[in-house]
Amino acid sequence: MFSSDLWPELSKGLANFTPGNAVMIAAGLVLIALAVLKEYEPVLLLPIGFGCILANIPLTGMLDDHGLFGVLYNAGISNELFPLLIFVGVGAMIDFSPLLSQPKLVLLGAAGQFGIFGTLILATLLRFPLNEAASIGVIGAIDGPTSIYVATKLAPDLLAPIAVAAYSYMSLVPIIQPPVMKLLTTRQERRIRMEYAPRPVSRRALILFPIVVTLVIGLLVPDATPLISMLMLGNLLRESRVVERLTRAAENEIINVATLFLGLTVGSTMTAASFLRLDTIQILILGLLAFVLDTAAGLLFGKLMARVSGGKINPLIGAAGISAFPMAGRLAAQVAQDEDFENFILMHAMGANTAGQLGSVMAGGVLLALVTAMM
Amino acid sequence: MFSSDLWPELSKGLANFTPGNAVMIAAGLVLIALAVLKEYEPVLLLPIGFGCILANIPLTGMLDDHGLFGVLYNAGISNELFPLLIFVGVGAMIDFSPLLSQPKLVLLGAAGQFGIFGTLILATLLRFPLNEAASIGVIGAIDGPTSIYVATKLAPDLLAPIAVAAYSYMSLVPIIQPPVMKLLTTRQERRIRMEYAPRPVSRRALILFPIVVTLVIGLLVPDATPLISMLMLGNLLRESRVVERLTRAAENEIINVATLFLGLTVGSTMTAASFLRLDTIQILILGLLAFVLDTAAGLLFGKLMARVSGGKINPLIGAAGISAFPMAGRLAAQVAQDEDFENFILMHAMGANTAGQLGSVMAGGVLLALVTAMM
Amino acid sequence: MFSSDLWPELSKGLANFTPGNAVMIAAGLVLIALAVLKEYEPVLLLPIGFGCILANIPLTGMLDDHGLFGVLYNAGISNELFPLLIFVGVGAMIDFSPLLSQPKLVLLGAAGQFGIFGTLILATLLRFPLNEAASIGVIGAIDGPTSIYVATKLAPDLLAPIAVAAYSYMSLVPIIQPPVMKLLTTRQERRIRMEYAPRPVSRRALILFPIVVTLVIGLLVPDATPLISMLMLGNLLRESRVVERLTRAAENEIINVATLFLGLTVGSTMTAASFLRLDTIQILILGLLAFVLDTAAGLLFGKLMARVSGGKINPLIGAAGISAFPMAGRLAAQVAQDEDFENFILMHAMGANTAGQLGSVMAGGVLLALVTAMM
Amino acid sequence: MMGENLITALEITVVGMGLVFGAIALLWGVMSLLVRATADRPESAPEAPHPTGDVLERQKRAAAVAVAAALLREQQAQPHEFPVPPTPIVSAWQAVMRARLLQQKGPRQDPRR
Amino acid sequence: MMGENLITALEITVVGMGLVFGAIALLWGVMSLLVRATADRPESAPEAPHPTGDVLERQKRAAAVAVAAALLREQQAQPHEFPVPPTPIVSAWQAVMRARLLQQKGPRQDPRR
Amino acid sequence: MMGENLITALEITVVGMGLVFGAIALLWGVMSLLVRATADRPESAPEAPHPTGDVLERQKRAAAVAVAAALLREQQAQPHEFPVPPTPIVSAWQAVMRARLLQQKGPRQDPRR
Ligand code: NA
Ligand code: NA
Ligand code: NA
Repeated sequence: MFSSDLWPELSKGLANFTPGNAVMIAAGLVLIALAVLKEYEPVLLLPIGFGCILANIPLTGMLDDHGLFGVLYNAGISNELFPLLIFVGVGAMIDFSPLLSQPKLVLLGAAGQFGIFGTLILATLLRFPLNEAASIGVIGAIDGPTSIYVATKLAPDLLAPIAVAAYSYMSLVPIIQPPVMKLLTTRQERRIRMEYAPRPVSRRALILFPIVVTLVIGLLVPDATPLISMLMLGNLLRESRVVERLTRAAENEIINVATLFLGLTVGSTMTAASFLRLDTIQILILGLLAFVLDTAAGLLFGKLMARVSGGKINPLIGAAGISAFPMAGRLAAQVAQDEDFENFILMHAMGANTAGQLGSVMAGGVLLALVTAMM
Repeated sequence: MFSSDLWPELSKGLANFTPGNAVMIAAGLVLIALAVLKEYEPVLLLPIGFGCILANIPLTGMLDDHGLFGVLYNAGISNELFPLLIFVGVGAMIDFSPLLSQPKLVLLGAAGQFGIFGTLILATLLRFPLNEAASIGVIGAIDGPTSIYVATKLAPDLLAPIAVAAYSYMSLVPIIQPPVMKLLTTRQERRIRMEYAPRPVSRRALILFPIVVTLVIGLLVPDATPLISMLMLGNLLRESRVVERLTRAAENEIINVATLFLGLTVGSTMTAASFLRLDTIQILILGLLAFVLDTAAGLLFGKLMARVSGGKINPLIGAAGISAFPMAGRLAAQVAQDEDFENFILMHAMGANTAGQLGSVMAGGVLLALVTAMM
Repeated sequence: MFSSDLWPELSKGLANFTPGNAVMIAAGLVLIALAVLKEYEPVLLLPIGFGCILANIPLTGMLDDHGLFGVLYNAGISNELFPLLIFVGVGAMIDFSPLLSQPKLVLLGAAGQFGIFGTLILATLLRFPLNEAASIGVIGAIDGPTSIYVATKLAPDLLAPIAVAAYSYMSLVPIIQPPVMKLLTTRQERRIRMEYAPRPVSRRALILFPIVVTLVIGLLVPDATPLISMLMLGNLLRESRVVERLTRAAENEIINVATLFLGLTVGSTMTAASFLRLDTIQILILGLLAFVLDTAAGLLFGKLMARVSGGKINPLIGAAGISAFPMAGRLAAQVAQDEDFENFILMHAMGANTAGQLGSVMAGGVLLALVTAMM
Repeated sequence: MMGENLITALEITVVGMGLVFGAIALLWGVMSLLVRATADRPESAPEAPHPTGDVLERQKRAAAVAVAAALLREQQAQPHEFPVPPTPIVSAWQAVMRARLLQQKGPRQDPRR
Repeated sequence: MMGENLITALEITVVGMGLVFGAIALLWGVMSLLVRATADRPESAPEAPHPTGDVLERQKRAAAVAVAAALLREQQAQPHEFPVPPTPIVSAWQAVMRARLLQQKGPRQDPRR
Repeated sequence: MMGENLITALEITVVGMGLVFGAIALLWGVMSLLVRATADRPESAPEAPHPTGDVLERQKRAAAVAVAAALLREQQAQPHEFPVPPTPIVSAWQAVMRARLLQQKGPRQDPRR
């Protein structure tokens, strides 16, 4: 009796293993390899990859409602707690003074969001329903927490491919952006030097900034308020300089733990059943297009500003308006320096980059509001 | 179709904004200003103020059951988790050796609780029902977590004004107490010097103290046990000196995160609808009276001890028995030194101050037990 | 009316205090004394002891579903979150290179699990039902999180005595093991010196190891996957060296907070009603036997390997295969050095010890699978 | 209703203050006992072993490190205004923060000015 | 269905980009106002008190400690490739991690080799 | 009932120990493979670039800082009793705590005595 009954029980793991599981485990290994060997966004890709592997080992019970991933999903993904906590930490690490000293650069943060809407249109052409198309579009926010926040609200079933696309392509920004930059700008434009004589920014302005942004955006775009307010809360903790304990907690304990749990849990949604679909491939392609469209729109708007300002603005900083903070900012400066070793536009690029961070959250909220109103 | 339908959706934030919201946002700004400009209890007033602002931006969904503040409220306020965790951290930062070396000072920690009961009487006169009157009285514990714990149990609707009163006035102790001190003591009394020849306190006594206090108070006042035991747990971690990891976690990670979340969530209960009521103004006035009554009772008992001891006790340390640890202790020492630069009574004042911390928790528990029994 | 009604309310704590409570409080004090005076596993025994004291103070409400311990139990024990989080931290602190450089030592990690099954048989003889007998047997895993994980799944009512036995005896390993070592090995065997010419272990091997172990064990023993995968996740974070933030979070914030909460909550299950039973005494005795059986099996297998290898292996390292990481490894090396001051077998003992850690988790998962299939 | 509540409130005050004083008085007794019962006996000094060369070396290094750490801590913390006894009362974060208030007159100055 | 969705998507794009640009433009105005309104007045310098001997001593020690701390930080952080202005943009952890990618060609070298 | 359970327990023991040994043996094979397959090839040394002046300076400072950090760490950790190989086994906190037990005879001394 014993051995005959027992064998199915003992081999249940292997017996339920599908080729799809094998493919997804390979995908998880690729993400881990990108994280470890290339150091591409390792704090996210490594947990996502590991979570993906675990989700594709059969019958572990970890995905059940009372299993580890079920518990974490309910604790921090379905209620959007983890992305919001991550934003508190990110806010505590952002310095808005380059932006405040050159306020006009904030416009670049609007242009760099076109990819969101362009991708929405493309996804609609591929017959995705509106809520899914919008969630795919928000990959173009090029900001992990924003993408996860909006996707969880509009199309939680697509969370896995959207999050994977967002973080993977974000880590590939130094590979994706330069060709677009070279294509859309002339050598002469890339060599434009920008004066750096910033208006001094007082401590009072830095403290008031997060409060004012919260109020303005909060009243205009209520759907963006949770995201923008947590980003601004972190920044207020930082700039106030009177709550060092809380700032430290935000930029260490809170963000680290939330990032680890978010990564694992997002990875755990990458089951073969939900991920190995035609949709996923379409989403991955659309996500890449979103990055390209964002970059192109940012660069074209940069060229417009260069023209309007009479050649005082280097259009490359437009590419930093896509968000992907702070990578895109550093990349734009690097590309400018590659053309002309003495051309330093880092401060301008970082200003545009933080503007892109603000613009991304706003655009995510606007999209959420419009789609919710339409449905 | 589109634009006509859309406008109400887009302007919903502004359309639902009320004058009450504006008033409360102004209140939130005042709390933040106190935190940042005056550094009055910034780790609490800043998150409370920010939470208040967010609660008064319409239609953000953050107050919903699945919104950020709903989640945090259920995770740590309604079950009193956050105040208890804060107490673990506070306990890990308290040194009871000044009290243990002069045990009689503990009596001052009883006298300094009269404000709780005096305010209860006054609130009853203002026709507050018993549970609300008691919650208002517990502002006189002059200890944030105790006030929040008791108010959540007895009258959760009044949590916002009670917490705001508790923390705001606590930050104003150096302004509230000195006039009362000058009024109730003579210059000669304030100049009394106190011998400092403390009995040496062994490590064993320091370790046994939190355990013994937990047992004694726990058996006598079960309702005070959660609060007192968490305070004593933190202290035991500290004094045992064998669990440095846990002590560090208690006085950093645990208290910082709990404080940030507690502050935000308490602030988020300050909606215009619940805060802009006659009750709130009455509570704010009663809370101030609670502080004054506490201080007066402590001073009068201090004068009694001065008389009984034959002039060996400076009555000012009675004002440190109100709790408000460790501010009130330092303030009493400062006032004594202001009269006579060579008069150092800091150790005695800190002994009375830690006694006040114990007395506050006990009085909170006693009040909870009595009111529960009466209702 | 007042005083007659009030007295029962005020004395309710003392009135409900039972002799059983007194006994359990004494037990809690003993655990704290072991922690503080002897530094036996203080990070666990101190919170367990304190939780035990609190659970035996009547009518505090802390054990209720909405009391502190109810909240913590539901948040991290009933869903096994805390043991799993602890394993992430432990994994981040384990170095598997001694094992990887001498792979054959891994066999000792299998032998050292015999105590689990031997104790299961003994418990069955004492008429414990199968699920309870298995939970008692898993004390022989000699690994806290594994014992708690399996006991919570199979027999949550026995959690308290099982956890207490596991952690207490683990802290007593330096007292329990040496007599067994001396009894089962000859002086000559204990003096065997082992060459230390380890194969160099590349960084790639160290990174691949946790992934490969997760896949192999995960597919073969799905019930062990949650435990082994979290251990391996921690180790992957550590060995990848690209996510220092997450490693730091795992080995500090996450493990410290989970340990404190786990200890307190486990201690809080030690109520007089559930702990003062004949079962408990039987469990404590069986648990001790589990440790002895594990050690004996490990030593005997060590002797076999010594024989087979032609005297190149010191059988003492077999005693390190029981788990109790890293204590048992250090103890084996110490005992060898006591016989011959120049005999250094620490690296071999640590290899066997980490093998024991792996073996314990595996055996726990196998037991869980078999018992679940049988029931 | 209010009259009844007032009576109850007065009762609570009397009983409550009585209980608080009673419990505190009990604590006084317990503390006195505790301190007396655990007082160190004076003959315990000779137990400390003489430091050997190796230990001395380690102590020296430890001292050097401690000095560095203390300097670092000092720079981060506020200067102490009171003569502080060896026991570290001041470790509480609130102490540091609240203590600043005592020193300060008027609104906080912007450090950049 | 798709056609209808496409029209909706186009509408969302037009309205959405309009709103984003509108809100950002508003922010531009607010930021300009903010910076101008809070600009430091030049006469604030004389408020700084002259350092006394004690303060000087403390400053010296603070400076020494700051140097040590800076050295430590520098060793932990990546070397800066860009001329970085006084405001610490680079504090973001992502900055450090992502910046490495820019410097790197080919797969990561095993440091043990 | 007990007899039946006992038979089940014996079956579980036989099957369970068999499975544990089987899985561990499999792991042995996998580990051997893993170590062999990833062994470093010897020709990788010349890849390291020669340090330039600037790098040397940075290395010097890094070394100074590392020494300071090591001293600090040493003072915090327990002294090692065993000859410890380069790989840091001892990093586990439990190791440190449990290791103390081995060194200790009798109850812990109060450090104040
Ligand atoms: Na964007
Ligand atoms: Na008080
Ligand atoms: Na074991």
